Amino acid sequence: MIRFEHVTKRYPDGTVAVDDLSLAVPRGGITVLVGPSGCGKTTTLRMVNRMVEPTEGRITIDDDDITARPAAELRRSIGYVIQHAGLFPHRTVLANVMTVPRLLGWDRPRARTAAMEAIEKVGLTADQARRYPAQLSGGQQQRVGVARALASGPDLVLMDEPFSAVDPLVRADLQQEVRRLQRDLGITVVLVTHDIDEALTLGDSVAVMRQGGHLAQFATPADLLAEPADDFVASFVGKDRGYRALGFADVRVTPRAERSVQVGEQVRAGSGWVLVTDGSGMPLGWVDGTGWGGPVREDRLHRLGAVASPDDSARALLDAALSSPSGRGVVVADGRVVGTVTTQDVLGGLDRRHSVGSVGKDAEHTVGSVGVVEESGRVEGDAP
Amino acid sequence: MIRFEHVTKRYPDGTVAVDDLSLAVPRGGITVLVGPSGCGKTTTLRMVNRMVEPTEGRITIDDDDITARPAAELRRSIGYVIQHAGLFPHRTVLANVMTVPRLLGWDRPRARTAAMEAIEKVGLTADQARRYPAQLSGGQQQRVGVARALASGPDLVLMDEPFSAVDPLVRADLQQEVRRLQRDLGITVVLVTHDIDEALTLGDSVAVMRQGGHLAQFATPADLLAEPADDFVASFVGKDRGYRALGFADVRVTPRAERSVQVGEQVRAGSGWVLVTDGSGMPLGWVDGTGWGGPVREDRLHRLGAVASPDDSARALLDAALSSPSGRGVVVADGRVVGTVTTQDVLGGLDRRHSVGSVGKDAEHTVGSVGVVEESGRVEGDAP
Amino acid sequence: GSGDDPLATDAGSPTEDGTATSGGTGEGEGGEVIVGSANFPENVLLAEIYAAALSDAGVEVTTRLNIGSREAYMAGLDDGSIDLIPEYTGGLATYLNPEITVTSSEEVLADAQENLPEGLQLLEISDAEDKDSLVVTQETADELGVASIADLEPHAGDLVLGGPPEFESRPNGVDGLQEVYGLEFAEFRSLAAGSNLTVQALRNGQVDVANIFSTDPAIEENSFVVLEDPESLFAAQNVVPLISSDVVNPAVEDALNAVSAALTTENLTAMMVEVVSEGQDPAAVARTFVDGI
Amino acid sequence: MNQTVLMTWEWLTDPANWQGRGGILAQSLEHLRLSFVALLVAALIAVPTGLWVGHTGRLRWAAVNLTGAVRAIPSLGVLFVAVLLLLPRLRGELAFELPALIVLVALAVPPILSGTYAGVDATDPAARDAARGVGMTGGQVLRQVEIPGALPLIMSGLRSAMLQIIGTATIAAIVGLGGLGRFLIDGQASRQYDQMAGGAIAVAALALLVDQALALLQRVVVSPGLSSAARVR
Amino acid sequence: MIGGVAWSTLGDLTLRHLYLAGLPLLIGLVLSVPLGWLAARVRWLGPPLIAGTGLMYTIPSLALFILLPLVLGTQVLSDVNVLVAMVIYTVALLTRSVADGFASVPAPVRQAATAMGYGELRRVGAVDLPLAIPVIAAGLRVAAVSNVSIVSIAALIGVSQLGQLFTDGFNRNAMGPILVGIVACVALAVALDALIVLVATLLTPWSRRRVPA
Ligand SMILES: Nc1ncnc2c1ncn2[C@@H]1O[C@H](COP(=O)(O)OP(=O)(O)OP(=O)(O)O)[C@@H](O)[C@H]1O
Ligand SMILES: Nc1ncnc2c1ncn2[C@@H]1O[C@H](COP(=O)(O)OP(=O)(O)OP(=O)(O)O)[C@@H](O)[C@H]1O
Ligand SMILES: [Mg+2]
Ligand SMILES: [Mg+2]
Repeated sequence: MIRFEHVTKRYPDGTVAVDDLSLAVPRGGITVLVGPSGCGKTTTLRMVNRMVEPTEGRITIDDDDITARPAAELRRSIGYVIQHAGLFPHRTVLANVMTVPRLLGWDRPRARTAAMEAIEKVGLTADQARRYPAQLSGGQQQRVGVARALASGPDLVLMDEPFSAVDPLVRADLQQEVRRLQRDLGITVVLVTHDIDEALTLGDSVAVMRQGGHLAQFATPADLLAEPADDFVASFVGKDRGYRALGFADVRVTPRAERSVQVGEQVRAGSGWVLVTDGSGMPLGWVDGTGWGGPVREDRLHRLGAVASPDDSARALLDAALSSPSGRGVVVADGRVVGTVTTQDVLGGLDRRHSVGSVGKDAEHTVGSVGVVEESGRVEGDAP
Repeated sequence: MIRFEHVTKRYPDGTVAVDDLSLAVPRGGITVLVGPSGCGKTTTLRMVNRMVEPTEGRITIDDDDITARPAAELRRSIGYVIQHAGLFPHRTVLANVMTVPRLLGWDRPRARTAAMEAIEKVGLTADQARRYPAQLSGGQQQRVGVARALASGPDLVLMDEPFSAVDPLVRADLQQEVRRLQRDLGITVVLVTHDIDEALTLGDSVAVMRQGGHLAQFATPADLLAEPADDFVASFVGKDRGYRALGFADVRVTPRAERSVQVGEQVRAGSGWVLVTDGSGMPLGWVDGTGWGGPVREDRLHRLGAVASPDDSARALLDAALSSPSGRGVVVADGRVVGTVTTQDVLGGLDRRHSVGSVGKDAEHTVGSVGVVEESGRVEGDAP
Repeated sequence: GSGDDPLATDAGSPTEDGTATSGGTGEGEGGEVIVGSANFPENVLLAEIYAAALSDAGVEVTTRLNIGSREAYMAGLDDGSIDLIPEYTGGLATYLNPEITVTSSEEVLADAQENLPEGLQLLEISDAEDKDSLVVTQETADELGVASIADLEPHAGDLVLGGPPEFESRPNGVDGLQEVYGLEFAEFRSLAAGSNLTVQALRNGQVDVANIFSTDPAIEENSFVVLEDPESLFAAQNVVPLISSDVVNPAVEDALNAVSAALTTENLTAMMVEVVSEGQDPAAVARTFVDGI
Repeated sequence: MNQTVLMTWEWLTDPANWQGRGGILAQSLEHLRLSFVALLVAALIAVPTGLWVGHTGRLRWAAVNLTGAVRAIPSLGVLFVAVLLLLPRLRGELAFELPALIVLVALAVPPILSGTYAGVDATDPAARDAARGVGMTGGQVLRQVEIPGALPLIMSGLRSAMLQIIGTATIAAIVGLGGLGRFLIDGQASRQYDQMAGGAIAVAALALLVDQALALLQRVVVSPGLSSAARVR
Repeated sequence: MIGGVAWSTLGDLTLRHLYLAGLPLLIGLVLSVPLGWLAARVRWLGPPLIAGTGLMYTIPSLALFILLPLVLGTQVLSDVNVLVAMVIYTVALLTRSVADGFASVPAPVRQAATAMGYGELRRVGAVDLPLAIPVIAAGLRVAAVSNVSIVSIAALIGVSQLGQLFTDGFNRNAMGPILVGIVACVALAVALDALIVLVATLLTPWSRRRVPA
């Protein structure tokens, strides 16, 4: 959809922010540009809607050169979300969101309807629509920023560190929201972040950039973890690479049946760790029947540990096993225990295909869940 | 050392920032207060040096009520470090660091010597000592903040989100620095953060606080991961609890000997994954000898994956195995390969004691490496 | 005293100023004299002449010029801000005694002397005369056929009178015109920025009748017509030094009397032409005059 | 001094001083008329200039230094120069009024100008960036984002200009114009302190009144989203 | 001579002007610091204090010059009247600046100072005041320029300074002295302004070099 062809940006002061970048951003899905501070992510993103004009090279969207249209017109057709939202403080939330529709010349009722729809989509209420940005929390403001970018129904939305100013819990919320919106609306999102975790969580494909505006690697998250192109990417991707790669690996592990008791029932001493459920089969915790026996009481319960569902990734299943006091991770479907898995079960499930380390590679075809990744994997670029 | 006895802080506008807190912060080591935004961490910390006066209750340091001395005098005896360092922009680094010694009435040469020592301790140069704060990077400024808190040699240093404004790489550096200083000087550090990872990395003991100024749990990091006191703590500690708990578990796994080749040597087809080292035994990568054979060339190398050392935690060893393309994690001592471990080796090493899930519990006695944790575990507090 | 004032400079320089706070200058300073002036050029010139003469006589002098109206500088004389000022007999007499009825030079002088407040005295009067007058432009005079103030009676209701603000409330100002000549002007335009403004306003037609001094060179320059004053509303106005008794001593008295003896309406008018029409520095003009005494 | 206070009070409360052609009411109206004309002219000069400087960022240096220098020009001197130059050239009331207006406009331009460009400057850069990013043209950015954003500072520039105008409009009385300055000038000439003090109080009161009115106007024209009060959640 | 004004006269008048405008600036500054500090520090006192001092600025200068002798019991032509009036205007302008200056001190810096064991007053002197200098200096610049302009009005009451050239020139229908006076006033204001900038720069060495070496 968006194609950078040997694009270079040199600022008037001589800084080369982007250096001979060639990159094809696939249609649909979320493409993330990630890299350390100052590596040229923002510059790259802003060249797409001509907030920055390239010094050399060419950028096309759907094979049309972006310089073919007046910049303002191009920008109206592309959603744009930035850090701190950049809302107009003197306008109500509704008026903010109506901006682009109005610029496009829609009449007031139509713009209003579109805006209200967008506001609802991002999870804000009609009451909040009447407020001014200053009367909202940071996370809500960021939602308004997203709504403003979506109101006129663009195919393409650019986001520049949209979540970095909100606190971690809100951020996780917003990430999910953007993921959901992208799926529901079938739009293409290009997102800039310096947070590799965010990139791996959100991106269908991830472009890792390096100081000086070089593209270091363009790949799926699984590939980045499994096969970082060089030391820079490997260290940028960070520690726990192997463990995190499990997140992109799905294993078919059949949970073993697990005997369970209910509160009040007897546990015999020497029966080891016993799972406790309620009447409906919902897991409550474990009791340690190693050296103790008797009727199960609430205060005897140990915490469950993380709970996984049967089609969770290897990562979730492994963590369930690791965090369970019994060493057996509880697998739950529809709120009811379906069995437990051990670490061996999970890792064995992986081992059946080649080796653990190449999980990412093998899993490649199962990733990019939505949106066909037209040109993922390593593409023409300046990666070594 | 510091004891909160039923301390409550109600601000004039009625906000209850801290609610009936009872907590004994042990002497020595780093105690971390962690919790979501607005839960009262800062308020708790500031009551220690009387920047905030409690509404109810009593705080003692070494059994002396802190209200026994004039506030300014008390404060001079306690180091204090905050986000953005709060340096005096109008004073040079040296003058900044000399502040407390001068307030204590030390003469200029003595204050200067002490300040220069503190500046060196935090890794800054004499040249940097002459500059103004604005002429330093964010990370260096934060170091100055630490030096300023240490200059007069206090037993107790309070830190309020000291690293949250610096970028992740610098932050990791600073964390190590603080850890080292605390050990070298044998001081007590009380540190506030909202980042649970930081809390778990740095803390000898961690107090998790909850909205409304309640203490949710006070425990070692291993305990927090293994036995979160309630759902709030469990969700705050976050996902991958089981996996992260492995970070506090040390296993004795004997690496298996691993055959290795050097670049240029022959690999036979069908020999599976083969480790490649240089002449000195330093690991370079893996070659896939499953369906291929021939002389090993650089461009045939697959990346190593994470590398562990023999006395790393179970987490590091497991990750080495998981991230290795061969499924065998490379273990290196003094830069030379000593062998490899598989996931089974690591998890098996754990399994030998009870079960994986109780790692945290068993490991308790091996944690809190420095400073005797006088009263860790769940203490008198309002945790359920 | 002025000795502490870093900005007080020696006597003799023309426009320098004395100290801010010297209370009763005469006593403390052994004869320093502060010469004040009203805020019109002729008075400034006269003050400079007094200052030059005193300075020649070896008296220490400072000047405070452009103080304002008589009401203003009389307060200054009273509280010791100034010691000496060039006065006009008629104006002073009327100020001191609004009920005055006499108009001849001698009577006026006697009346003024009688009503002088304690501590002030008048030295010898000069022949130089400069009285208030009402003037109109030549065109107005021709059009209305007026030559005297009394002739204005039928036209006053259509005319705008201009002059300094104090003219409006003085007994021999607007009120006097009404009482003595029965003139009720359409408007009084209060022009506070000095006689030049009044002259300009008259010339330019913003006012029809103007109160200016009889020695003002502008009268001749613009061919203004000075209206006669048959009822002697404007009393005789001889220039006279009004001085605080504290600073009077033979040297001072001799110097000022010598000035009064030398001053005439003619040479005063001539000097005014130099100052106002030719734009010369009043201090320089004063110096030349005093040197010629 | 006590006596002056008493006399001033009497002067101020004497209905005779309020009515008629030269009364406080009439002079207040005249004062206001002159002041508003001056403010309007100054705003017509300064606001567009300030918007241009703020929007383009060009000639900022010149604007800063020029406004500083203009502030330093003494009003009395300008008044006299203007009178000397204009009185012979103009007829009627305008001959007095124009010099006074020149003084007042010169006085009012710097605060309005600097308020305006500072206001445009103070617009949240993120909002300005977003405005361009959603496809606004330069003019649309100015009209829809920068001007509304600058309004609080433009208004405070206007208010501080108006305070100075009203205070300084008193010197119009020196050249024979009406307004509350009459009480000061005439009072000074005849040493009527009650009238002077009364006039001064009237000027201060008028200034306050107008300032409050402008504050009210500010509340109406400035978006509630920009006032700090809105921040309370 | 320049424009019909003797150089010595111009010099004297300029010095007088400087004295009448500059001394009150210093006194006003000294008075505004505690007032501004109170306004910034005591929450309920801030708005009325700033509004109150600001109100004084609305009193016409001519009235103040003439009425002050009645209040102070000074001589009508005394410089004190002008000096006091100018102090009042200076305080009227500066109190807000000083309050803004104190408010501009970053809270973390102030808290760090307190946490380090500074007493309130000592902290104000050692930390708050130096950091408020840029904002206070900005206010002082406005006050200086405004003082120079207002002082010239005192020519109407016979207190001599550069404004005397205006009345003098006007009375004699001579443009020269007026223009000389205006230029001298502007020059004096610009010089005072530059002096304040210079002193402020000297007093804030930390704000000069920002670029890390
Ligand atoms: N307008 C500009 N003029 C000159 N240099 C610029 C300009 N904008 C950015 N740069 C420089 O270009 C480089 C890339 O900047 P860019 O903002 O694209 O980086 P980034 O990856 O978005 O960084 P960050 O994570 O800090 O936002 C940096 O070195 C930056 O300093
Ligand atoms: N001076 C104050 N007056 C009134 N309420 C206050 C004051 N300071 C803090 N609070 C409130 O007290 C509660 C606890 O504040 P505190 O600053 O201790 O939280 P925190 O845990 O440090 O939060 P953060 O992570 O955001 O720094 C919050 O609700 C806060 O709004
Ligand atoms: Mg960026
Ligand atoms: Mg805090």
